[in-house]
Amino acid sequence: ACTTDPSITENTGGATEGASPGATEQAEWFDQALYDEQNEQRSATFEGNPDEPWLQYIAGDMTDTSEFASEGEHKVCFANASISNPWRQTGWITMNQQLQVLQDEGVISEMETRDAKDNDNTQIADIDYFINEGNCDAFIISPNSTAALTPAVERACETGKPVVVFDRGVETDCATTFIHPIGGFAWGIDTANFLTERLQEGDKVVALRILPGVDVLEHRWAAAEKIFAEKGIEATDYFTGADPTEIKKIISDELATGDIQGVWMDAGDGAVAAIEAFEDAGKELPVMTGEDEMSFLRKWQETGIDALAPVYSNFQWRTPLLAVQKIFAGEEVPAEWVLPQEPITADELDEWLKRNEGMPDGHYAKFGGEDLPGYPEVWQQRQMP
Amino acid sequence: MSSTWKAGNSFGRLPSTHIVYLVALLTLVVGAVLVATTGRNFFSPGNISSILTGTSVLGFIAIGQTLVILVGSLDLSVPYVTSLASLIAAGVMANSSSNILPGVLLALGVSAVIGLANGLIVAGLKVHGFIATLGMGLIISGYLATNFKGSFGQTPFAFRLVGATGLGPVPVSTLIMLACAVLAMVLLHRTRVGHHIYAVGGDLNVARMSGIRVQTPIITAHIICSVLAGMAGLLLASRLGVGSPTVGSQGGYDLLSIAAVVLGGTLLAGGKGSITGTLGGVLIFAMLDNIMSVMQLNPFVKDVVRGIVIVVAVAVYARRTILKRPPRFGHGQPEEPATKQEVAA
Amino acid sequence: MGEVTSKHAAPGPSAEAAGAPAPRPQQAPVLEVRGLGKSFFGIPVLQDARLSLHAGEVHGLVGENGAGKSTLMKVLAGVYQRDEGTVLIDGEEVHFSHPTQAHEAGLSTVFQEFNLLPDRTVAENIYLGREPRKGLMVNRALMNTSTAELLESLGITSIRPTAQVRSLSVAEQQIVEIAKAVSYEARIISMDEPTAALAGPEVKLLYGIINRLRERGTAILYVSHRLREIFDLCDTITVLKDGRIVDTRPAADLDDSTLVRMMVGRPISAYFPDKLPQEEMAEPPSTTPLLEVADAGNGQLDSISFSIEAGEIVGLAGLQGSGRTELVQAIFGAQPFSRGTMRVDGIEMLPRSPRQAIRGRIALITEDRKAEGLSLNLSLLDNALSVIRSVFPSQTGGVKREVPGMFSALEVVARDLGQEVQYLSGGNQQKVVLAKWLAISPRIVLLDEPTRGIDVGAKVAVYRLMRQLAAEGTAVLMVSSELPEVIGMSDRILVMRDGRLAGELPAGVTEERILQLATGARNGNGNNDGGGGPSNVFPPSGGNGEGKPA
Amino acid sequence: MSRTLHADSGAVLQQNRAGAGERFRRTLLTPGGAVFILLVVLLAAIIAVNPSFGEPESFIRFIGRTAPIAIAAIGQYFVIVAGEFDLSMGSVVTMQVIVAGNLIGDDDAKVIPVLLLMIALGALIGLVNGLATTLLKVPSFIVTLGMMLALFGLVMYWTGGAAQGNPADSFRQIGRGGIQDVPVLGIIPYPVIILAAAAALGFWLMRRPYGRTLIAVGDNATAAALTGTRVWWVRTRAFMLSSLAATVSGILLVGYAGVHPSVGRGYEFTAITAVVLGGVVLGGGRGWLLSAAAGAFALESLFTLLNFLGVQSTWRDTVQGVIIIVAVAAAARSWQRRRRGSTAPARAEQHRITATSAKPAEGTEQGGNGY
Ligand SMILES: Nc1ncnc2c1ncn2[C@@H]1O[C@H](COP(=O)(O)OP(=O)(O)OP(=O)(O)O)[C@@H](O)[C@H]1O
Ligand SMILES: Nc1ncnc2c1ncn2[C@@H]1O[C@H](COP(=O)(O)OP(=O)(O)OP(=O)(O)O)[C@@H](O)[C@H]1O
Ligand SMILES: [Mg+2]
Ligand SMILES: [Mg+2]
Repeated sequence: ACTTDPSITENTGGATEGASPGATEQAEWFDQALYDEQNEQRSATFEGNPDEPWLQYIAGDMTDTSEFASEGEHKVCFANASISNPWRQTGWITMNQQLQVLQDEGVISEMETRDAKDNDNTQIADIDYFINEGNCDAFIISPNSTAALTPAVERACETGKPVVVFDRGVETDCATTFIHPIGGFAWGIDTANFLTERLQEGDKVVALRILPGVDVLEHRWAAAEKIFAEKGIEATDYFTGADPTEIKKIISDELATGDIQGVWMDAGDGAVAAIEAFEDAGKELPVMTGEDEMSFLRKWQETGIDALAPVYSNFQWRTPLLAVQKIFAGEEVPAEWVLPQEPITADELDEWLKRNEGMPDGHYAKFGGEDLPGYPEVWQQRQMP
Repeated sequence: MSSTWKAGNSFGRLPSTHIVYLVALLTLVVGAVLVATTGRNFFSPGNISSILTGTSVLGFIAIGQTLVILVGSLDLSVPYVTSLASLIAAGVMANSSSNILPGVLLALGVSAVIGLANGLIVAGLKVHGFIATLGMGLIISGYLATNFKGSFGQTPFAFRLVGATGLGPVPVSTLIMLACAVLAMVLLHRTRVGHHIYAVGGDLNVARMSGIRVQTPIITAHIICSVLAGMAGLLLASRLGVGSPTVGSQGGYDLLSIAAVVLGGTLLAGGKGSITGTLGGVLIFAMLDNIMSVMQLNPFVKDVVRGIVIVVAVAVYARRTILKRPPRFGHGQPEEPATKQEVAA
Repeated sequence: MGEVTSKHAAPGPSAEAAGAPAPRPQQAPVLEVRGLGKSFFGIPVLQDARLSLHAGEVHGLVGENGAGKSTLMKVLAGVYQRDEGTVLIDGEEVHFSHPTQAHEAGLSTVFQEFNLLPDRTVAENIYLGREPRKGLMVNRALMNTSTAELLESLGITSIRPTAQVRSLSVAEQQIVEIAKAVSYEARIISMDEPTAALAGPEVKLLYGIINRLRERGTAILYVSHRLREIFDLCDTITVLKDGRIVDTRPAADLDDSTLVRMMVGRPISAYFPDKLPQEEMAEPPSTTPLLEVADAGNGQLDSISFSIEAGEIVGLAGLQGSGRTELVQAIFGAQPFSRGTMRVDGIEMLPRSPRQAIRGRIALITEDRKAEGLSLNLSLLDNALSVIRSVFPSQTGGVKREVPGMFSALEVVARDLGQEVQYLSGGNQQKVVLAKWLAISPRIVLLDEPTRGIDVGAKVAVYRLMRQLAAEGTAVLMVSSELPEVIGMSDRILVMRDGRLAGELPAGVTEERILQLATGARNGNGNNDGGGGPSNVFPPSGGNGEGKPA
Repeated sequence: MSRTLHADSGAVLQQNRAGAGERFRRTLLTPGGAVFILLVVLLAAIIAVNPSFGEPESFIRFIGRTAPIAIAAIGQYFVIVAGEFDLSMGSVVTMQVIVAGNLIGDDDAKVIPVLLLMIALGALIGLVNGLATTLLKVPSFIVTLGMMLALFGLVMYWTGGAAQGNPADSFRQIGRGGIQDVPVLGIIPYPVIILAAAAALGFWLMRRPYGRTLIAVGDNATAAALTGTRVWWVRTRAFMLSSLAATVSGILLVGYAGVHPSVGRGYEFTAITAVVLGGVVLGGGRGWLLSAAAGAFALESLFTLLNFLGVQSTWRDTVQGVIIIVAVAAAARSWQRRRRGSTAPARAEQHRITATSAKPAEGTEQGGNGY
């Protein structure tokens, strides 16, 4: 009995042209069309109630979901990439509280979750397990990587059940909806513009990045790098693995070779260590971009630096379950559900700090769960199943 | 000095491979019960297929790791070889089925060359396997991080079938892995180089004095280990459809494969152990993962369980390998020689 | 093991009868060594060594520890490369860079160190490195049958080819090792102290094997510190001293004392030193024995009762595997007694660990120097201080000051106290072991084969030390497989058999008497080995015992 | 000591050890000594590329920031020289960092109690590692691998992955602050002082009976057991020292870098690399504690040099890989040459050791430890 997963077909997957092995894909992250699109979306108007940004979206193609409309409770299967960093952990907590609401409302019976621990292969197996064994009424997938998960997501689509993809995309539009904030280019544009406005030609920016090869992160730097180059800002980038020890060493070494006017980060992790490196060296604090992570916001307030906190909207973790609710209600959902992604500026800083008082350092200010049950203890104590 | 007579109870007489499978059986029973409490069937085709899929990638690597450990070395570079092989395969194939063979050959060829380099560093330069392969892993990882950002290339449909096809609930990839295991067993037990692998791992000097060119088994084991890591890379390229520079390190296959080998009863110091045991170790890990996933354990708690199981399971038979002479007098529990006990650690 | 049946040619009762068929000097030598030189660290270990070996000849190679015997054998075997000189096999010059090449040229070696893999079978060990093949695969069946044939042809019936070497006794392992060397069908076999781990019956078996080989025309180069064997087996004897050949002579032309004089360069006046007068004690000697064991036992031992007075040297004899090592290890707490009582100086104590025994000032010189006695990578000083440091750390400083004196008194030869012990010769290593135990001023000293594999000079040093310890009021218990040594040194002799004390003998008994007790032979003619009479049991009783000047 | 062995009073006192200069030269030629040469070369290269690095203040800061890894290397040294591995080190660092972050908070009064708790936790983990290795007979590679997984999982589970925040400044000062206004240096960071103390303590400990016994156990555990050493306890203490060193590293890192779950990641491998770079032999019985610390400095200097040279940070792994292979291969070569007798240190005439018992041959025990 030969069993082949039926969805494996000749034409699935991305259309990457073959290149000889070892050829680099450097600089290929920059995509002018996407850049332009996201640049526009930064100023687009979002549909929906601004008090509930997790339900806002940019008007565009909508998916008709009337075929899924059905009464009663439904089982959702969630293939999560991992909860290996504070951003994902915060989102995961929010998602669980949202689940509670929907369970209480009788929309969702249960959500079965498999965590792939950052492993593509595991996540593929997880999705296959859900397809074979899960009795799922809907799939939620937060892909660990784009190309590798594409076939598995397609297989989930083949089941005819609704599929919600969020955070990172896949190279197929078979999903019922793909939920994500505007994106990395927008982040890069926001941050680079902020820095270049405040710096002069020839000033130096040190960019502290986490890992190579993650598209969401690579887009941020691709956009920022381009803008820095255009504006004549000297930018050096490092991969730090989000380890504050590394960050501090890098900044110390950079400060030993010359002054730094700006610091750019592709995530808030470790921003504090970067600032402290300046303090310890007795240097003037830089102009800086971080993230809406509490540690950075607090340090920002404390030091009074000139900074911006771009946001990779953490509240997007609520949206998939709400999308499932809409889908089973037969309401149409955006085919590509672009959520707002608004940086926190200096004048909003105090407000966001106040809203998140008592939250731990690894918490994200724009987590968007203030109206959910368990607020604020669950987030303060980071309770997760 | 000591004899094969072991502790008086019957448990103590079991060869360690049998104990591995007893532990596996225990895991299976406990798993079946636990899974049943969630209203699932542990033995449903989907679940079995899921478990077996979980064995194949780690299986390839652990088989190779067994050879390397038997010969008295270690291989910490496997995850990076796996990633590199997946990239080479996907890059060369470039979604064209006519390129499958060149892709496979080149991927395995490059893996073999890395294995050769590992072997030469260990056997020729006399660098401890831990350091040699840690270094080699770092070298490759730097290369990967610099030259590949994100996934790369694409494997064609025909090749992706390998990762997606199954005979009933048994994935083809698992069958290929088992075939490799059989080949490795034949190599170990039926060929000279296999005998020499045991000999060199058992005692390098004895092997040398017996006229064995000790470099050969060391290098052979390293090459095979790398090639099997390359096979794992091919399998991953087939399952993912693309090559990925991080797919090996994502799996943590270096330490996990060593743990599986030791869990399978092979001595970390070399010279004693078996592929069958290793397969048992891999199976235990796969079942454990499956059970914990079905139980929806918090991913962090999974690590805790995994860590504890590794130590406890190895402890079950590690104590037993202290060999004693049969007692001449008295029939009670033979007392352990105090010194040996202290030392054997 | 060691089932010796009458069909094997047992060695004759005396050296002359068995060991010396007429040499065949007319023939061309199979092996010839000329002007061979080898140095380590720039220090010559062998200089201008010359040697010739004929078919069917057993050629003894004797010399003190560190004389270079093992080095010569290793050069011949291709383990080391010679610095100068020529080696001819069948008149052709050979150069071996690896033992395999030596095997191919017809030369195989039983090395001094064990060379077996404990986790592999006997057959796998014997065919290691040259496993028979069928196609690409190893032919296991053939390997096992030919091993069985080989063992049988050597008269060994108790070892199964598929047995794991780990399951064999030390003596059996040594036999396997010898069988392995024989299996190369070599025309030249060199054996480096093959009997070091063997006692009575096994040695006899080895005699049988060597005689068979001799009949087959194999040339044998034989190294041993047991002069009795040398005279029993060898046709020709070469004496090495400080890396140089002193002389080569037919065995018939030599006797013990001449040989010893050639080896050490001086006559050994008193091989077994006389008892020293008891030193003055601070307190009057008490009447309680220093060590008293009553009805003690464990898994390996049963009904052990004996006592040793202060100032007494007691010998512990027995066959291989009779439990002598277990007994001293039990007293020392390494494999503790599980029943019975033990008193030290009248005070009850049953050590559960070496640490407790050491606290009671009991010392054990183990039988395996390298594996159990020394940290080879550490210095002389570190080794000497090791016991003090781990059990009486507070006394380290004081003892440290005494160490140079201690080494000086023991006549240790080394570069300096910082030298690593691995670079010392066997005898000097043994002295380091003694030094570390003397550092705790032991009251009871247990010695397990204290002279195994050390040369005549070092042996005498050990004997003198034992005497001196006794004179100071220490109780000494010495395990030895060399009966002359037991007889020559002991005030009383305990004999073990099968884990029990078979009896106690006074000083000055004959070897026959000891062996009767050790083997359980009922009377003079009841020897169950079928060898004939007790006089045929090895070692043959000979005059004043091994090495003692006639 | 037995009276038997009082030296004859007439014996000539000979030099039982080589002269100081000779011993120094010998030492530098061993792998454990060569790492100091490597370190000096690397530091010279850094100063050549960036002269300001050589200024006392930046140099002392460099030492300060390298202190945590050097201390970890010292801890790992104890375990490696006893013939074992400690892979749980990184997880212990992470755990301690997070414990400090979560339990101290802004409350200065909690600093001391939590500090004590952290030390107790460190000792406990070492104890568990040690006992599982020695009593359960599980290879330490596996025990500490299990500990690494379990501990990290436990900490992440407990904190939900993120720490509450940085602890009180008074606590962070340990790793971040220093004695101000020192002439020439400007500042002496506390980590430098703590490192110096740890190194001195470690050095002292290795000359104590415990240290010598530890090396003896690593060299030949059977022989050590038969000399009355409680092998299990000696080894277990080595694991405890390792975990305690990781604890101290953790305390310094909280100060230096702040609280984050990725602090300490990969520390075990970095520490092992440093130790091995310092010429300490995996498998036990050989190597110097200070060389292990020097190995850590060499490694950090290398990274700093790469930063200054503007080498792309992704190549750093590759360079590190090449360096450790080359260094260890060179060390192995030097061993082989010693074995073959073609190097001076091993070649030495042997003679009868003679001495009056008057003078201790102090320092000679370096012989065993020295290579
Ligand atoms: N591998 C080596 N490295 C350094 N020195 C060595 C080595 N092998 C032997 N020696 C030295 O060479 C000398 C001769 O040693 P060898 O082992 O040949 O002596 P031997 O006659 O066999 O002694 P024994 O009777 O103790 O076995 C000794 O001084 C020894 O220290
Ligand atoms: N029947 C046996 N089975 C397994 N091993 C044995 C047996 N007899 C002896 N041995 C091994 O051989 C070694 C010597 O045996 P044992 O210590 O009992 O003898 P001994 O009387 O002390 O002899 P020796 O001191 O000559 O070695 C021991 O280490 C033991 O492990
Ligand atoms: Mg010798
Ligand atoms: Mg014995």
